[in-house]
Formats: sequence, structure tokens, C-alpha cells
Amino acid sequence: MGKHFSTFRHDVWLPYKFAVGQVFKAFYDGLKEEKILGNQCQSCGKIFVPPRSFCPDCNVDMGDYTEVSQEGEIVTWTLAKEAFFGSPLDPPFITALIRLDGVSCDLLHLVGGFDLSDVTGVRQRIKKNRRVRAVWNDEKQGHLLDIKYFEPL
Amino acid sequence: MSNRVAIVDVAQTPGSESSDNFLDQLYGVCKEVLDKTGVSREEVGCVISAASDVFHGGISCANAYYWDSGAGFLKNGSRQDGESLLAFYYGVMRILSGHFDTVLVVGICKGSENPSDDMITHFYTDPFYQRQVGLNEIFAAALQMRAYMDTYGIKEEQCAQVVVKNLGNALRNPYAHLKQRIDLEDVMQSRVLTDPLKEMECAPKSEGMVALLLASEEKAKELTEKPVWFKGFGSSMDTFYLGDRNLLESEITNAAKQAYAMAGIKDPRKEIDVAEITEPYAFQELLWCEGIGFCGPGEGGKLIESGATQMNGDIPVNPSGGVLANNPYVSRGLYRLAEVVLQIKGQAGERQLAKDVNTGLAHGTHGFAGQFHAVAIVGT
Amino acid sequence: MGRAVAIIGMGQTKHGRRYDVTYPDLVREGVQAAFEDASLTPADIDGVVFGTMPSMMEGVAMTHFYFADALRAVGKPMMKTETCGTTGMSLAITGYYWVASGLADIVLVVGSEKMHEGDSQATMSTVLEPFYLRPFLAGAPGVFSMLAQSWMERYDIPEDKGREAAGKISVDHHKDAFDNPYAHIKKDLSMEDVTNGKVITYPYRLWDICPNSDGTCAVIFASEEKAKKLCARPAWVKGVGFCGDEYWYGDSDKVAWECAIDTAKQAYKQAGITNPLKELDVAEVYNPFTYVELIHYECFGFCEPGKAAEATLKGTFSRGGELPCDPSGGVLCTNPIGATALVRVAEAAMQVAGKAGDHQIDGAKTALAHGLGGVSQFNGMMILGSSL
Amino acid sequence: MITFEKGGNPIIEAEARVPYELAMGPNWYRFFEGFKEEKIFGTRCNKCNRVLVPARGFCPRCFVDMNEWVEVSNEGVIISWVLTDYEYFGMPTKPPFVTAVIRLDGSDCGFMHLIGGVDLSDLNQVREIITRGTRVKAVWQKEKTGCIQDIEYFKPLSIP
Repeated sequence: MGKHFSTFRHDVWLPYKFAVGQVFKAFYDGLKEEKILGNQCQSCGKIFVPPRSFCPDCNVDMGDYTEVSQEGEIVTWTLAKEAFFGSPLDPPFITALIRLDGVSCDLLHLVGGFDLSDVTGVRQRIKKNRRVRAVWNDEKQGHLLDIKYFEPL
Repeated sequence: MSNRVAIVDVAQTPGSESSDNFLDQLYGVCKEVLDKTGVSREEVGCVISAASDVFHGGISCANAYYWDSGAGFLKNGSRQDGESLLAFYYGVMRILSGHFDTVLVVGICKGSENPSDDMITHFYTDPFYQRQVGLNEIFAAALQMRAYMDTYGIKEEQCAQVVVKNLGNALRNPYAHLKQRIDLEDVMQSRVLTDPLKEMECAPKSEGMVALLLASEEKAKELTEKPVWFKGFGSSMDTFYLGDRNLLESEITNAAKQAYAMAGIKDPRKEIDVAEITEPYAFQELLWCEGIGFCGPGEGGKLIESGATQMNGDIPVNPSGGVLANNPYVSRGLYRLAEVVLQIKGQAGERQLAKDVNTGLAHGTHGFAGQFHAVAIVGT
Repeated sequence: MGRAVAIIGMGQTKHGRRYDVTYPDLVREGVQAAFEDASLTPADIDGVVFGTMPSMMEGVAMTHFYFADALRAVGKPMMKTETCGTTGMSLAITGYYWVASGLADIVLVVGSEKMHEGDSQATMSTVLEPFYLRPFLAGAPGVFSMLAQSWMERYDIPEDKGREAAGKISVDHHKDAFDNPYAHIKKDLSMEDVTNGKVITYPYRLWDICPNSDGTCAVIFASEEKAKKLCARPAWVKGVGFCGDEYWYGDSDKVAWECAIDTAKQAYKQAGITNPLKELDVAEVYNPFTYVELIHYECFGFCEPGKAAEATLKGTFSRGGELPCDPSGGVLCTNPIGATALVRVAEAAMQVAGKAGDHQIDGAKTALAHGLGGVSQFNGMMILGSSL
Repeated sequence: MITFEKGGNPIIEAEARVPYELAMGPNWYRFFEGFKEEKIFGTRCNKCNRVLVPARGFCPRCFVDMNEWVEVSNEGVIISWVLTDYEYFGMPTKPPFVTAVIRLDGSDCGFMHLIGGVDLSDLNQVREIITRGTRVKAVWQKEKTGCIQDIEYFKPLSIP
């Protein structure tokens, strides 16, 4: 049927200036030096990456920043075969939740560094608990993607 | 003070693209439910709507835009964003408070006007972390599906069976958007979007204007011979970052627990006659069925294979075809409720279940991998 | 009608330009303040209501997901209420009905906005559909300036007199704000500063218009039983009202504005108020623009139609007057939009609980809080009292 | 990428652009088709008898269909007006401009549009020319595309 009375194209286009806050600022500064920073809740002892301004469980202020391991395990993953709005890379790419060693939550990031063209091949290579390590971009911008991706060990 | 609340009647639009303007379409469905119940606009106590702004519609403060189309001129009212079942719950509160004896609850979505839900849900992310990694709803769902498969050995074919069942049911639903006769092979062969999620396992982008008239006990008995009573409601919010959550232990369990306690339900599988579940991704019907206690953790695959959730099974799930057949993103929770109401009233046409339907469950969810859940129980 | 409901705690952030914190941190600050005020913990809360100006104001959709942790809402039932500028009032009314219905005993209600992160008027113009109104109305000031023109012309109020009354409101409120620790804009203005200010949307000049603020407000509602147990001086909800008007601006009369009149009628009826000027001790009128405050005095029956300018110039609504309005400085000085009407509720509750500090109206027993929103379309009201 | 706002706090600047394709539906479509012939249509409610402009499918008060299309005048009187003199991001009409609510002859509600043909540099003069009751007439664009801007503006009749 469709809109046979015609339609009206309308774009909502708006500018933003997001307040970063001191905690993400510290995290981004760490990325520029190839460090992954977390922080620890003084109450429950959990270590969060990215660091938090307050513990999501205990709601108390967090302690000092600590550098965490750049290695960890894949918790779950997906291979994107299509381009989506806001995607960081052209497909194919892998988005994964990664549990870095010693950290109490999973980091949402990319997995790469090998041939992603074939789903079956990727499924054989990437599995739950597969160990991975951060690979850095040469140019740093203070952005999550200063880590290019995590590559399987 | 009234102590019971009833749904008197419902009206809904089909999920396919309509050439009507947003406001006319909404007016139509409100008019329909008022005409059906014989209640004039002037008599309506207040109007509670469920809608989303800008992102799902392109107009901020959408409640301003559609206020008079939703029968709201010079009326008391309010609006819920996020999960549309909350508008129903708020309507119930309004009546239980004794201030109103009728409430018009409307769910509003004109999906055909919007960009893809994946684009819109990208704006659910925080600007500092998850947005930079490109998260949207489909990525979150795919991560959850993989975790489900890995942890419990759920098979892709079991997830795909949900599509076959629901699109099969949709063939008998005049309001469904997708009407395709398909088999398991079609689903398994459909395009991989975010492995392991395939195109046919993801809900479409649909239109959906739905209106329900609620009434106090006294008023309901005047208005209908078949009132459907509010029995219980629960909802629960999860933490924000995906990485802080166990994707398989969802807040649906908590939401269902609250609803069952209110409704006095002890054995949901036995006591509930029909369930309408919000399953924008096929595997989620299985996972949510576990969460509401239709089977144990990890048993969702077996549940679909057993046939129990088919139209003729012991616990039919999504006789309407579910969200996989019709996904008016913003109003889909109220669509679930509308179907349950029609089943209980015995007015579900060709898709009416063969057995007696006395108690039904409607479920809605929003947010990445089910960050928020709502469960409503209604019955005779 | 329903169970009795009281406000037993309220918290506000320091409102203003808050680039020092992220948005979730700002929400948390307001929520913490309410918990401290009520001496409660999240374990005491049965449900959480949250809302903002429903828009892309801050570039994040479905903000209650983002703020779930800051709201202490994890594992709890939630409602997300949003109705434009009235959002804050609609939030409070949701909290009220949740408790009055018996479906919850204690509810945390939070409203928030971080307006500096977006372009507020660009966002506000998206309230207008693009077929017809959008090219003509410049955000909120564009809409509400029309009201001022119509009001003066309707009642033959000389432009200078209207100007002077609106000017007095601006001068007074910007001064009042010095006594409110949460207020955003505090300023010593002369009448000339206001009347000679830059035209923004004529007749509105710079100091007729509210600022963009970042801020959060949190209010805790409780049932009679809980309130009596937990709070020494609860602020009892005596009446609520809400009314919505047509969308198309030209369709309704906005001067003798039925929508506002009806809202007050609902709330007064429930509260048993017949002479608001006498029976109310203080009112927090939603005044994003000076002239809008004047028009609402009339719609709410604080004075005869067309007489708001005279009564204002006489000092009826000033701090020492018969019915002090907006002793907090009102919206004119502080406007984190999703929180703004909830701030009116919190301020009214503070007044009847005797907690308003330097801007306390002595002996205030009955207070009115108001919210306004839409394309000049929505009014909401809550009346609070010191006794049940 | 982080930059710093004037208070020295870190910020990230971004823009969001989201496209929509809104259905005109039969009423907007027909209303704007009328514009192509320099006609302004309203619809009459058979219950309350009001003629509402723009034409629409239902009466918001009586909640009944409005099927009776009525051409209203190109002329009317100003009910209320505002002079806008500030700018925001992506503003569709550039300031300064005057918007007015106009009661078109033959209609029972206000119609919103721009007032033009008036020199806006002198506020006092503007206030003399534009006021409640000022009669205005639609000035049409030569090329029409079927949108609200097919009317360029309404011009006070007192202006030659």
C-alpha cells in the first residue's frame, strides 16, 4: 500500500557537548599511554573497567585507579556481517564481552587480527573462554578505540 | 473505593505500513474502542498513553503532538515512555485510587516513519563507552544469544523454531505485520546479521496504535458482559552496562515473581492459560519463558521442541504471532496485553485457542538484552 | 479518595552549569540528597519513577536505562513518566497515584535535565511537527510570547503596565534566588536592566526568560502509615490536578485558559480550597517567563481576570505579600526542565515542612506547586499541607 | 575526542542526525494540494459547527470525523504575534521574523504563519503596524511545492 499521499522527509539534527567527568577523563588519559585503568570499590572490593565514579552495586565512591591486565577471556561474542549505524568498523567485525584478568566485570570491545570473512572459520577459532590480548592503535585519541581490538593469543 | 479494575475492550491497528497520518491513525483507534464500549470522549476519566519521543517518531514531547488525537482535550492524563505495559499499570493505579472510573490507555507507534530500530537503540548507549564501541540492541541480543547457546547447549534450530511457530500463528492474525508461510530451513538459511542472529530471527519494524478502555468494577459491569480483570503486575530494572550483568539472569524473574504474588499464582505453567511474550529476537522467547517459570533454566530449547508453546500445547505462547510477526516497538507490550484480553474474551477470531482461557500473561521488555521487564496478569 | 499520601523527603542538586560531573553523577547527587533528607535507604523503596524533558535534549534515549544505577533502581519496579515541561509535576503525580492506589508504600520520584549538553531551543523546536508549526515558532519563548501579547490585548492592559509588572517579577525573583542555595541565576537587577534587555522573542527580553540549567530533583512519597512512622513533619498531598489542551496553537484560548483553570479546579476541589488567595500560604507557580506567571495568577484565581498586573505591582504576590509566589526564585532562576516542576513540588513541601531555610515563608501550612508544558498545552498541580 | 569547555572541564562534542519519513496522510496532502491553487482549506465539524484550519480529519473536541471541506479566505486578522530575534542550531527560519496567529475569514480558530513585508529594524514601527486586529493577506510563492511555505508570508493590508 505504502504512503500514497506522499511523505515528508524530516531530519532531527542536534549538537551535543557531553560532560566527560574526571573518571572517564582518567580512563581516556590511560588509554593514550596504552594503559587500561580500572578502579576498586572500597566496600565490595570489585574492580570495574572502565572505572566508575560510584560502585553500581554499593553506590559508594570508588578508590584510586589501578592499571589492569591487558589480557583476558572472551565471555560472549558476535560477528557482525552487516553495517549498522554507529558501528566502529566496516563489517565483518567481532564485538565481544571480555573479562580482563583480575577484573570483576566484562569489557565491551572488539576482537580481531585474523580473517573474519567466513562464519564457520570464525566460529572454530573464537570460543567462550578464548584468551585474548589488547592490540593498540599507533595514533591515540583518548577513545575506546585506541585499543584497536583484542586479538586471540 | 473500587478494589478491582477491568479491561473493558481493546482496539488495535494492523502492523503494516499505513498511508494515514500519525494523528488520524491514532484518532481512529481511540474512536474505535470508545464506539465499541459506548463510552463518549467526554465520559472518559483520563488518558494514559505510552509513546516514545524523537527517536521513535521524530517529534519531541510526542504527548503534546498527539494529545487531542488521543481523546485528551481538556482531560487529565499522563504518559509512560519505555515499556508500554507501564501505561496499563498506571491506568490501574488511577482507578484503584478512586479518582477515576474509566481510563483510556493508548499505545502509539508509527514504525514506518522511523529509521531502523538498530539506529534508534544506538542512542540508548552512554556517549563515553558503549557508544564508542558501536553497541545497539541487535549486538546486545547476539551477545546474549551466544551466551545462552554456550551455557546451556541451546541449538540454533531450537531458536529458529520460535520463528516458525510465531509466523505460523500470525497467518491467522489480521493485525500481524509479517505474514509468511515459512519452515525451519528458511530461518536457518536467512542472512546472518550478527552471528549467531539471523535476519528472520529479528523482529520487523511495524506500526501499532492500540487502545484499551479500563474501568472500575462497578463501571465495567455496566459496560461489558466480559470484563477482563487486572490480577497482578511486576516490573524490574537491571544495571546499565552489559559487562556488569549476567546476560542469562534477567530481571524478568523478579518482575514475574511480583506479578505472581499479587495474582496469587503459585504454579505459572499450570495456572496460566496463555502467554504473550515480547521476543524481538527469537531466542528471547525461550529465555523469557524460563524467566517466567514455564520451564527451568536452560530448558527453553526443550520447551519449544516439546510443542507445549504451540497453539494446541499446554501453555500456548504468542498465539498472535508475537513481536516477530509484528513489532510496533513502542506499543508492543500493550499489543501483547490486547491479544491476551481478546483470548480471554473469546474474541480472537481464527486464532482463538481451543481451550478455556481464564488467566493470561502479557510480558514486555525494553533495553539492551532485556534491561527492563514488565509482566502483567489478567483473568476472568 | 484513595489512600492519604505524604512527601517525606526531598533532595536537589546545586543547579546550574554542571560540566564538572557526568549526567549519571548529577542524578546520583540529587537521589542521595533525598535519601539523606528522609533518612532512608534504597531498601525502603518499593518503586522508582523517573523522567526528563522527553526529547533528544542530552543525546541519550531512554535515560532511565542509563541512570538505573544512579537512581538505585536496580532490581526495582520503575515507571518512566514524561510530559514535556510538566514532566516534573507528572512525575510527582505518578508517585502520588502509585502510593494512593495501594500498589506501593514508598516511592522515589526523580526528575532531571542536563541542558548544557545539548542545544535546548533547537531541541525544543522539535516539539513542533514539521508540516506546519516548526518553521514559525522559535522554541519555547516563541510559543509563550504569544500568550503575553494576547493577555495584554484581551484585557486592554497598557503595554507599559504589563511590562512593569513582568519587570517586577523578574527583579524580585532574581533577588529571591539569593536565599535559595540550589538556585542557578542570582542577580541584583534594576527595572531598567529588565525593560531594556535584549529582545529575544518580543515582548520577551533577556531577563523575562528562564536559564538553561543542569540539575536533578528527587522526592520521596509515602503512605499515611509509613509517613507517620518515618517522618516528623510530612508534607501531605491535599490535592492533585492535571489537564491537557489541543496541540494546534491557534485552536484554543490561552488567556482565560481553560486548561489551567480546570487543573486548579481539580486540585482545589480535592483539597477543599474555595478561596485560594486566602487559603494558600505560598505558591510555586511554574514561571519560565515573567508574563506566564502573571497569566497563571488569574487562571488559578489568585486575582480577577485581567488584574494580575495590578495585584503584582501592589505586592500581593511578593515575599511579604498576601500570597507569596515563587520565593525560591522559581523557574525564572532555575530550569533543569525535567526536574523543574518537581522542584516546585519539593519547594512547596519544604515550605509546609518548615524546611525552606532562608526563603521560608513563616507559618506556611498550605502550599501550591504548578507545572506547565507542551506547546502551551499542559498544566499540572499539587497542593501540599502541613497536616493530614 | 576530548576538548575542554570554558570552565576547563572535559567534554566530547558530537552531533546526531536522525532521519524520519513522515506520512502526510490524505488531509495534509489535500490541504497542500489546495495551496498549489492558492486556496486555503479548513474542515467543518458537523457537531460543533466550527471550521478549523488547517483542514483535518477529526474534531479534537467532539471526536467525530470532519469530512466537509470548506475554502476559507486568504485574508484575516491578527490575533496574536511574536517577533523572534535570537538564533539556535539548525533554526528553520532565520531571525528576525514575526510569527502571528491569524483568524482567517470564514474560520473559527487561529492559523499560524509569518508576517512579512514589514521593516523589522524599528520595533516601535513594528508595534504600530502589527497589532491585534491588523488585517493581513496571504502572499504566495510563485513556485509551489505543496508545503506550508508555499505561502511566503501574510502581509498587512495597510502596506502597499
